[in-house]
Amino acid sequence: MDSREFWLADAPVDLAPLRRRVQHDRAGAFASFEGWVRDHNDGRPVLGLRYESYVALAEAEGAKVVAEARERFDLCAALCVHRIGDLAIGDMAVWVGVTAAHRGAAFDACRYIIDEIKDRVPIWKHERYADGDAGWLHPESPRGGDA
Amino acid sequence: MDSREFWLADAPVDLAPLRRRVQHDRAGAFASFEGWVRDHNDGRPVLGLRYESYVALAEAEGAKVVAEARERFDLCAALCVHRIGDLAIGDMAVWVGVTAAHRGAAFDACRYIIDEIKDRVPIWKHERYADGDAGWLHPESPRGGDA
Amino acid sequence: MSDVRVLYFASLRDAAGQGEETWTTNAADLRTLYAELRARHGFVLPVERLRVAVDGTFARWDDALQAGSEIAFIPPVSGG
Amino acid sequence: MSDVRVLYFASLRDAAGQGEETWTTNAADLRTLYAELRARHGFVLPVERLRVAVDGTFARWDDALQAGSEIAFIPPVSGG
Repeated sequence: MDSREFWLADAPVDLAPLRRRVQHDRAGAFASFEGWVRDHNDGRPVLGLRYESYVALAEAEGAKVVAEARERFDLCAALCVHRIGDLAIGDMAVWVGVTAAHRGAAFDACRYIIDEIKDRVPIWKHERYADGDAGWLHPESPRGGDA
Repeated sequence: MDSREFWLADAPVDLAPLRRRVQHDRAGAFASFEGWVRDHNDGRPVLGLRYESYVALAEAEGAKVVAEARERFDLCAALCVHRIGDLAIGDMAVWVGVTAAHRGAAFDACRYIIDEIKDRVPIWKHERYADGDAGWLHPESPRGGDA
Repeated sequence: MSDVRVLYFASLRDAAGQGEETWTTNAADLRTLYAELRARHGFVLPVERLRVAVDGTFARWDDALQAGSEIAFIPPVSGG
Repeated sequence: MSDVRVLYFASLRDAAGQGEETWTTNAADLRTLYAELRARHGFVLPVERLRVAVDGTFARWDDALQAGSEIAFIPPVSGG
Protein backbone atom coordinates (compact mmCIF):
# COMPACT_ATOMS: atom_id res chain seq x y z
CA MET A 1 0.00 0.00 0.00
CA ASP A 2 1.14 3.47 -0.91
CA SER A 3 2.17 5.51 2.12
CA ARG A 4 2.03 8.89 0.33
CA GLU A 5 -0.80 11.33 1.09
CA PHE A 6 -1.18 12.43 -2.53
CA TRP A 7 -0.50 10.49 -5.70
CA LEU A 8 -1.55 10.06 -9.31
CA ALA A 9 -3.14 6.80 -10.44
CA ASP A 10 -3.16 5.65 -14.05
CA ALA A 11 -5.90 3.03 -13.45
CA PRO A 12 -9.23 2.93 -11.58
CA VAL A 13 -8.83 3.36 -7.83
CA ASP A 14 -10.13 0.90 -5.23
CA LEU A 15 -11.61 2.98 -2.41
CA ALA A 16 -11.75 0.31 0.30
CA PRO A 17 -8.01 0.50 1.19
CA LEU A 18 -8.15 4.31 1.16
CA ARG A 19 -10.99 4.31 3.67
CA ARG A 20 -9.00 1.92 5.85
CA ARG A 21 -5.98 4.22 5.73
CA VAL A 22 -7.93 7.18 7.16
CA GLN A 23 -9.61 5.20 9.97
CA HIS A 24 -8.68 6.18 13.54
CA ASP A 25 -10.39 5.36 16.82
CA ARG A 26 -10.38 9.05 17.72
CA ALA A 27 -12.02 9.99 14.39
CA GLY A 28 -15.68 10.97 14.76
CA ALA A 29 -16.01 12.53 11.31
CA PHE A 30 -15.10 11.37 7.82
CA ALA A 31 -15.62 13.87 5.01
CA SER A 32 -14.90 12.83 1.47
CA PHE A 33 -15.13 14.36 -1.96
CA GLU A 34 -15.08 12.71 -5.35
CA GLY A 35 -14.89 14.41 -8.72
CA TRP A 36 -16.72 12.42 -11.38
CA VAL A 37 -16.58 12.82 -15.15
CA ARG A 38 -19.75 14.75 -16.12
CA ASP A 39 -21.63 14.29 -19.36
CA HIS A 40 -21.45 18.05 -20.01
CA ASN A 41 -19.22 21.05 -19.45
CA ASP A 42 -20.27 24.65 -19.99
CA GLY A 43 -23.38 23.36 -21.73
CA ARG A 44 -21.51 21.14 -24.21
CA PRO A 45 -22.17 17.38 -24.20
CA VAL A 46 -18.96 15.53 -23.26
CA LEU A 47 -18.14 11.97 -24.41
CA GLY A 48 -15.04 11.38 -22.32
CA LEU A 49 -11.78 12.87 -21.26
CA ARG A 50 -8.13 12.38 -20.61
CA TYR A 51 -5.99 13.79 -17.83
CA GLU A 52 -2.34 14.53 -18.40
CA SER A 53 0.09 15.62 -15.70
CA TYR A 54 3.61 16.73 -15.03
CA VAL A 55 3.85 13.80 -12.66
CA ALA A 56 6.90 14.67 -10.53
CA LEU A 57 5.79 18.24 -9.88
CA ALA A 58 2.12 17.29 -9.44
CA GLU A 59 2.92 14.70 -6.81
CA ALA A 60 5.18 17.13 -4.94
CA GLU A 61 2.62 19.96 -5.09
CA GLY A 62 -0.30 17.68 -4.15
CA ALA A 63 1.63 16.36 -1.13
CA LYS A 64 2.24 19.98 -0.12
CA VAL A 65 -1.49 20.75 -0.31
CA VAL A 66 -2.36 17.81 1.95
CA ALA A 67 0.41 18.76 4.39
CA GLU A 68 -0.95 22.33 4.51
CA ALA A 69 -4.42 20.98 5.32
CA ARG A 70 -2.97 18.90 8.17
CA GLU A 71 -1.26 21.99 9.58
CA ARG A 72 -4.31 24.25 9.30
CA PHE A 73 -6.96 21.87 10.63
CA ASP A 74 -7.04 19.40 13.51
CA LEU A 75 -7.16 16.14 11.54
CA CYS A 76 -6.60 12.45 12.10
CA ALA A 77 -5.70 11.69 8.46
CA ALA A 78 -6.01 13.14 4.96
CA LEU A 79 -5.44 11.52 1.58
CA CYS A 80 -5.97 12.48 -2.03
CA VAL A 81 -5.56 10.53 -5.25
CA HIS A 82 -6.05 11.90 -8.77
CA ARG A 83 -6.52 9.84 -11.92
CA ILE A 84 -4.53 10.39 -15.10
CA GLY A 85 -5.15 8.81 -18.51
CA ASP A 86 -8.46 8.12 -20.28
CA LEU A 87 -11.73 8.37 -18.33
CA ALA A 88 -15.36 7.74 -19.30
CA ILE A 89 -18.54 9.50 -18.11
CA GLY A 90 -19.16 8.63 -14.47
CA ASP A 91 -15.54 7.62 -13.76
CA MET A 92 -13.95 8.96 -10.64
CA ALA A 93 -11.31 11.58 -11.45
CA VAL A 94 -10.27 12.55 -7.93
CA TRP A 95 -10.87 11.33 -4.38
CA VAL A 96 -10.25 13.30 -1.19
CA GLY A 97 -10.77 11.68 2.22
CA VAL A 98 -10.32 13.41 5.56
CA THR A 99 -10.93 12.22 9.10
CA ALA A 100 -11.02 14.31 12.26
CA ALA A 101 -12.44 14.19 15.77
CA HIS A 102 -15.02 16.82 14.77
CA ARG A 103 -16.88 17.45 11.55
CA GLY A 104 -16.02 21.14 11.12
CA ALA A 105 -12.32 20.38 10.61
CA ALA A 106 -13.06 17.40 8.36
CA PHE A 107 -15.34 19.41 6.03
CA ASP A 108 -13.07 22.46 5.92
CA ALA A 109 -9.94 20.42 5.20
CA CYS A 110 -11.67 18.36 2.51
CA ARG A 111 -12.80 21.53 0.78
CA TYR A 112 -9.36 23.14 1.16
CA ILE A 113 -7.63 20.15 -0.42
CA ILE A 114 -9.87 19.90 -3.50
CA ASP A 115 -9.83 23.70 -4.03
CA GLU A 116 -6.03 23.87 -3.88
CA ILE A 117 -5.55 20.74 -6.00
CA LYS A 118 -7.72 22.25 -8.72
CA ASP A 119 -5.89 25.55 -8.41
CA ARG A 120 -2.22 24.56 -8.20
CA VAL A 121 -1.46 21.00 -9.19
CA PRO A 122 -0.19 20.54 -12.78
CA ILE A 123 -2.91 18.28 -14.18
CA TRP A 124 -4.73 19.10 -17.40
CA LYS A 125 -8.06 17.90 -18.72
CA HIS A 126 -8.59 17.12 -22.40
CA GLU A 127 -12.29 16.82 -23.27
CA ARG A 128 -13.88 15.14 -26.28
CA TYR A 129 -17.28 16.62 -27.20
CA ALA A 130 -20.30 15.04 -28.85
CA ASP A 131 -19.93 17.46 -31.79
CA GLY A 132 -16.54 15.94 -32.69
CA ASP A 133 -14.51 18.79 -31.24
CA ALA A 134 -11.92 18.22 -28.54
CA GLY A 135 -9.53 20.37 -26.56
CA TRP A 136 -7.51 21.16 -23.50
CA LEU A 137 -9.09 23.08 -20.65
CA HIS A 138 -7.00 26.04 -19.54
CA PRO A 139 -9.36 28.02 -17.29
CA GLU A 140 -9.04 31.81 -17.47
CA SER A 141 -9.03 32.29 -13.71
CA PRO A 142 -8.29 29.85 -10.95
CA ARG A 143 -11.49 28.30 -9.58
CA GLY A 144 -13.52 29.69 -12.44
CA GLY A 145 -14.21 26.16 -13.59
CA ASP A 146 -15.91 24.91 -10.46
CA ALA A 147 -16.64 21.20 -10.72
CA MET B 1 -33.95 -0.90 -2.27
CA ASP B 2 -35.38 1.83 -0.12
CA SER B 3 -36.62 4.81 -2.16
CA ARG B 4 -36.72 7.22 0.79
CA GLU B 5 -34.11 9.98 1.08
CA PHE B 6 -33.76 9.62 4.85
CA TRP B 7 -34.22 6.56 7.01
CA LEU B 8 -33.10 4.84 10.19
CA ALA B 9 -31.24 1.53 9.99
CA ASP B 10 -31.07 -0.93 12.86
CA ALA B 11 -28.15 -2.88 11.33
CA PRO B 12 -24.85 -1.99 9.62
CA VAL B 13 -25.35 -0.18 6.33
CA ASP B 14 -23.89 -1.33 3.00
CA LEU B 15 -22.63 1.80 1.25
CA ALA B 16 -22.33 0.41 -2.29
CA PRO B 17 -26.08 0.64 -3.10
CA LEU B 18 -26.24 4.14 -1.58
CA ARG B 19 -23.43 5.34 -3.86
CA ARG B 20 -25.26 3.84 -6.83
CA ARG B 21 -28.45 5.67 -5.87
CA VAL B 22 -26.77 9.09 -5.99
CA GLN B 23 -25.01 8.48 -9.33
CA HIS B 24 -26.06 10.72 -12.24
CA ASP B 25 -24.35 11.37 -15.56
CA ARG B 26 -24.63 15.10 -14.96
CA ALA B 27 -23.02 14.81 -11.50
CA GLY B 28 -19.46 16.13 -11.40
CA ALA B 29 -19.21 16.25 -7.61
CA PHE B 30 -19.96 13.75 -4.87
CA ALA B 31 -19.59 14.99 -1.30
CA SER B 32 -20.17 12.62 1.55
CA PHE B 33 -20.00 12.69 5.31
CA GLU B 34 -19.87 9.86 7.79
CA GLY B 35 -20.13 10.09 11.54
CA TRP B 36 -18.14 7.36 13.25
CA VAL B 37 -18.24 6.27 16.89
CA ARG B 38 -15.22 7.89 18.56
CA ASP B 39 -13.26 6.35 21.42
CA HIS B 40 -13.72 9.50 23.48
CA ASN B 41 -16.19 12.32 24.11
CA ASP B 42 -15.39 15.51 25.99
CA GLY B 43 -12.17 13.88 27.17
CA ARG B 44 -13.86 10.74 28.57
CA PRO B 45 -12.91 7.34 27.10
CA VAL B 46 -15.97 5.77 25.46
CA LEU B 47 -16.48 2.00 25.12
CA GLY B 48 -19.57 2.01 22.91
CA LEU B 49 -22.95 3.54 22.47
CA ARG B 50 -26.56 3.07 21.62
CA TYR B 51 -28.84 5.29 19.54
CA GLU B 52 -32.54 5.46 20.30
CA SER B 53 -35.09 7.31 18.21
CA TYR B 54 -38.69 8.35 17.97
CA VAL B 55 -38.73 6.56 14.64
CA ALA B 56 -41.87 7.95 12.96
CA LEU B 57 -41.04 11.57 13.78
CA ALA B 58 -37.31 11.14 13.07
CA GLU B 59 -37.96 9.72 9.62
CA ALA B 60 -40.43 12.50 8.79
CA GLU B 61 -38.09 15.25 10.07
CA GLY B 62 -35.02 13.73 8.39
CA ALA B 63 -36.87 13.56 5.06
CA LYS B 64 -37.78 17.23 5.52
CA VAL B 65 -34.12 18.14 6.06
CA VAL B 66 -33.06 16.38 2.85
CA ALA B 67 -35.93 18.00 0.93
CA GLU B 68 -34.86 21.42 2.22
CA ALA B 69 -31.31 20.78 1.02
CA ARG B 70 -32.63 19.85 -2.44
CA GLU B 71 -34.60 23.11 -2.57
CA ARG B 72 -31.75 25.32 -1.39
CA PHE B 73 -28.94 23.85 -3.49
CA ASP B 74 -28.71 22.71 -7.11
CA LEU B 75 -28.31 18.96 -6.55
CA CYS B 76 -28.59 15.74 -8.51
CA ALA B 77 -29.36 13.57 -5.47
CA ALA B 78 -29.12 13.56 -1.69
CA LEU B 79 -29.51 10.72 0.79
CA CYS B 80 -29.00 10.24 4.50
CA VAL B 81 -29.20 7.16 6.69
CA HIS B 82 -28.77 7.09 10.48
CA ARG B 83 -28.08 4.01 12.59
CA ILE B 84 -30.07 3.12 15.69
CA GLY B 85 -29.29 0.39 18.24
CA ASP B 86 -25.90 -0.69 19.64
CA LEU B 87 -22.70 0.56 18.00
CA ALA B 88 -19.02 -0.13 18.72
CA ILE B 89 -16.00 2.20 18.36
CA GLY B 90 -15.37 2.86 14.67
CA ASP B 91 -18.90 1.92 13.57
CA MET B 92 -20.64 4.26 11.17
CA ALA B 93 -23.46 6.16 12.91
CA VAL B 94 -24.63 8.33 10.02
CA TRP B 95 -23.98 8.64 6.29
CA VAL B 96 -24.80 11.64 4.11
CA GLY B 97 -24.21 11.52 0.36
CA VAL B 98 -24.86 14.38 -2.06
CA THR B 99 -24.21 14.70 -5.79
CA ALA B 100 -24.33 17.87 -7.88
CA ALA B 101 -22.95 19.22 -11.14
CA HIS B 102 -20.57 21.43 -9.14
CA ARG B 103 -18.72 20.91 -5.90
CA GLY B 104 -19.86 24.06 -4.10
CA ALA B 105 -23.47 22.89 -3.96
CA ALA B 106 -22.46 19.34 -3.04
CA PHE B 107 -20.32 20.45 -0.08
CA ASP B 108 -22.82 23.03 1.17
CA ALA B 109 -25.77 20.63 0.99
CA CYS B 110 -23.85 17.84 2.69
CA ARG B 111 -22.95 20.16 5.53
CA TYR B 112 -26.50 21.51 5.75
CA ILE B 113 -27.95 18.02 6.03
CA ILE B 114 -25.66 16.78 8.81
CA ASP B 115 -25.99 20.05 10.76
CA GLU B 116 -29.78 19.97 10.63
CA ILE B 117 -29.99 16.24 11.35
CA LYS B 118 -27.91 16.73 14.50
CA ASP B 119 -30.00 19.73 15.46
CA ARG B 120 -33.57 18.63 14.81
CA VAL B 121 -34.05 14.91 14.33
CA PRO B 122 -35.22 13.01 17.43
CA ILE B 123 -32.33 10.60 17.89
CA TRP B 124 -30.51 10.23 21.20
CA LYS B 125 -27.08 8.87 22.01
CA HIS B 126 -26.45 6.77 25.10
CA GLU B 127 -22.73 6.42 25.83
CA ARG B 128 -20.95 3.84 27.99
CA TYR B 129 -17.69 5.09 29.47
CA ALA B 130 -14.51 3.24 30.45
CA ASP B 131 -15.04 4.29 34.10
CA GLY B 132 -18.28 2.28 34.26
CA ASP B 133 -20.54 5.31 34.00
CA ALA B 134 -23.13 5.65 31.24
CA GLY B 135 -25.69 8.20 30.21
CA TRP B 136 -27.82 9.97 27.67
CA LEU B 137 -26.42 12.96 25.81
CA HIS B 138 -28.75 15.94 25.92
CA PRO B 139 -26.59 18.82 24.67
CA GLU B 140 -27.21 22.20 26.29
CA SER B 141 -27.33 24.09 23.03
CA PRO B 142 -27.91 22.86 19.53
CA ARG B 143 -24.65 22.17 17.69
CA GLY B 144 -22.69 22.46 20.92
CA GLY B 145 -21.75 18.82 20.53
CA ASP B 146 -19.95 19.04 17.21
CA ALA B 147 -18.90 15.60 15.99
CA MET C 1 -60.88 14.42 32.43
CA SER C 2 -59.30 13.06 29.29
CA ASP C 3 -57.01 10.16 28.54
CA VAL C 4 -53.86 10.68 26.50
CA ARG C 5 -51.05 8.38 25.48
CA VAL C 6 -47.61 9.71 26.48
CA LEU C 7 -44.27 8.60 24.98
CA TYR C 8 -40.94 8.97 26.81
CA PHE C 9 -37.50 8.82 25.24
CA ALA C 10 -33.88 8.69 26.42
CA SER C 11 -33.38 10.17 29.92
CA LEU C 12 -37.12 10.80 30.29
CA ARG C 13 -37.80 7.13 29.68
CA ASP C 14 -35.17 6.12 32.24
CA ALA C 15 -36.70 8.52 34.80
CA ALA C 16 -40.27 7.38 34.08
CA GLY C 17 -39.22 3.71 34.14
CA GLN C 18 -41.33 3.13 31.06
CA GLY C 19 -41.43 4.11 27.38
CA GLU C 20 -45.12 5.03 27.38
CA GLU C 21 -48.16 5.27 29.55
CA THR C 22 -51.80 6.26 29.38
CA TRP C 23 -52.48 9.30 31.57
CA THR C 24 -55.77 10.78 32.69
CA THR C 25 -55.59 14.52 33.11
CA ASN C 26 -57.41 17.83 33.44
CA ALA C 27 -54.49 19.68 31.82
CA ALA C 28 -55.76 22.20 29.26
CA ASP C 29 -52.53 22.39 27.26
CA LEU C 30 -49.31 20.50 26.63
CA ARG C 31 -47.26 22.74 28.93
CA THR C 32 -49.49 21.93 31.90
CA LEU C 33 -49.41 18.24 31.00
CA TYR C 34 -45.61 18.23 31.10
CA ALA C 35 -45.60 20.01 34.47
CA GLU C 36 -47.88 17.28 35.88
CA LEU C 37 -45.77 14.46 34.52
CA ARG C 38 -42.51 16.15 35.52
CA ALA C 39 -43.78 16.26 39.11
CA ARG C 40 -44.99 12.64 38.90
CA HIS C 41 -41.69 11.20 37.53
CA GLY C 42 -39.13 13.72 38.81
CA PHE C 43 -37.91 14.73 35.35
CA VAL C 44 -34.82 16.93 35.59
CA LEU C 45 -35.25 18.68 32.23
CA PRO C 46 -37.26 21.95 32.32
CA VAL C 47 -39.89 22.49 29.64
CA GLU C 48 -37.65 25.10 27.93
CA ARG C 49 -35.16 22.40 26.96
CA LEU C 50 -37.78 20.08 25.41
CA ARG C 51 -39.83 20.00 22.28
CA VAL C 52 -43.24 18.35 22.09
CA ALA C 53 -44.97 16.34 19.38
CA VAL C 54 -48.59 15.30 18.99
CA ASP C 55 -49.55 12.32 16.84
CA GLY C 56 -46.12 12.27 15.18
CA THR C 57 -45.87 16.00 14.38
CA PHE C 58 -44.06 18.77 16.25
CA ALA C 59 -46.53 20.89 18.23
CA ARG C 60 -46.52 24.03 20.42
CA TRP C 61 -46.57 23.91 24.22
CA ASP C 62 -49.65 26.16 24.27
CA ASP C 63 -51.64 23.83 22.00
CA ALA C 64 -54.81 22.53 23.65
CA LEU C 65 -54.72 18.96 24.83
CA GLN C 66 -56.90 16.64 22.72
CA ALA C 67 -58.32 13.49 24.31
CA GLY C 68 -56.97 10.32 22.73
CA SER C 69 -53.90 11.96 21.25
CA GLU C 70 -50.37 10.54 21.42
CA ILE C 71 -47.96 13.03 22.99
CA ALA C 72 -44.19 12.75 22.90
CA PHE C 73 -41.77 14.85 24.93
CA ILE C 74 -38.54 15.32 22.97
CA PRO C 75 -35.41 15.89 25.07
CA PRO C 76 -32.41 17.64 23.42
CA VAL C 77 -31.33 15.40 20.56
CA SER C 78 -27.85 13.94 20.08
CA GLY C 79 -27.82 12.05 16.81
CA GLY C 80 -25.10 12.27 14.20
CA MET D 1 25.07 29.64 -25.66
CA SER D 2 23.63 27.06 -23.28
CA ASP D 3 21.57 23.91 -23.79
CA VAL D 4 18.41 23.36 -21.74
CA ARG D 5 15.80 20.63 -21.74
CA VAL D 6 12.25 21.97 -22.20
CA LEU D 7 9.03 20.11 -21.29
CA TYR D 8 5.66 20.90 -22.90
CA PHE D 9 2.27 19.89 -21.55
CA ALA D 10 -1.35 19.96 -22.72
CA SER D 11 -2.02 22.62 -25.40
CA LEU D 12 1.65 23.65 -25.44
CA ARG D 13 2.63 20.09 -26.30
CA ASP D 14 0.03 19.95 -29.08
CA ALA D 15 1.33 23.26 -30.48
CA ALA D 16 4.99 22.20 -30.21
CA GLY D 17 4.21 18.81 -31.71
CA GLN D 18 6.43 17.21 -29.06
CA GLY D 19 6.52 16.68 -25.31
CA GLU D 20 10.11 17.83 -24.87
CA GLU D 21 13.10 19.14 -26.74
CA THR D 22 16.67 20.27 -26.16
CA TRP D 23 17.07 23.95 -26.96
CA THR D 24 20.23 26.00 -27.40
CA THR D 25 19.76 29.58 -26.33
CA ASN D 26 21.30 32.89 -25.32
CA ALA D 27 18.28 33.75 -23.15
CA ALA D 28 19.38 35.16 -19.82
CA ASP D 29 16.19 34.31 -17.92
CA LEU D 30 13.13 32.09 -18.13
CA ARG D 31 10.86 34.86 -19.41
CA THR D 32 13.11 35.44 -22.41
CA LEU D 33 13.33 31.70 -23.03
CA TYR D 34 9.53 31.42 -23.18
CA ALA D 35 9.35 34.38 -25.59
CA GLU D 36 11.79 32.60 -27.91
CA LEU D 37 9.91 29.30 -27.80
CA ARG D 38 6.55 30.99 -28.11
CA ALA D 39 7.74 32.61 -31.34
CA ARG D 40 9.19 29.28 -32.54
CA HIS D 41 6.05 27.17 -31.88
CA GLY D 42 3.31 29.80 -32.13
CA PHE D 43 2.05 29.29 -28.57
CA VAL D 44 -1.21 31.14 -27.98
CA LEU D 45 -0.84 31.49 -24.20
CA PRO D 46 0.91 34.67 -22.98
CA VAL D 47 3.51 34.32 -20.25
CA GLU D 48 1.13 35.91 -17.71
CA ARG D 49 -1.13 32.85 -17.90
CA LEU D 50 1.67 30.32 -17.34
CA ARG D 51 3.79 29.19 -14.45
CA VAL D 52 7.30 27.87 -14.88
CA ALA D 53 9.22 25.10 -13.12
CA VAL D 54 12.93 24.28 -13.12
CA ASP D 55 14.15 20.77 -12.28
CA GLY D 56 10.76 19.83 -10.83
CA THR D 57 10.23 22.92 -8.63
CA PHE D 58 8.19 26.05 -9.32
CA ALA D 59 10.45 28.97 -10.30
CA ARG D 60 10.16 32.70 -11.10
CA TRP D 61 10.17 34.08 -14.62
CA ASP D 62 13.07 36.38 -13.77
CA ASP D 63 15.26 33.52 -12.54
CA ALA D 64 18.50 33.22 -14.53
CA LEU D 65 18.68 30.39 -16.99
CA GLN D 66 21.06 27.61 -15.92
CA ALA D 67 22.69 25.44 -18.59
CA GLY D 68 21.62 21.80 -18.36
CA SER D 69 18.43 22.49 -16.41
CA GLU D 70 15.02 20.98 -17.18
CA ILE D 71 12.43 23.69 -17.69
CA ALA D 72 8.66 23.10 -17.77
CA PHE D 73 6.06 25.64 -18.89
CA ILE D 74 2.84 25.08 -16.94
CA PRO D 75 -0.37 26.19 -18.69
CA PRO D 76 -3.45 26.91 -16.53
CA VAL D 77 -4.31 23.66 -14.76
CA SER D 78 -7.66 21.85 -14.94
CA GLY D 79 -7.48 18.84 -12.66
CA GLY D 80 -10.20 17.81 -10.21
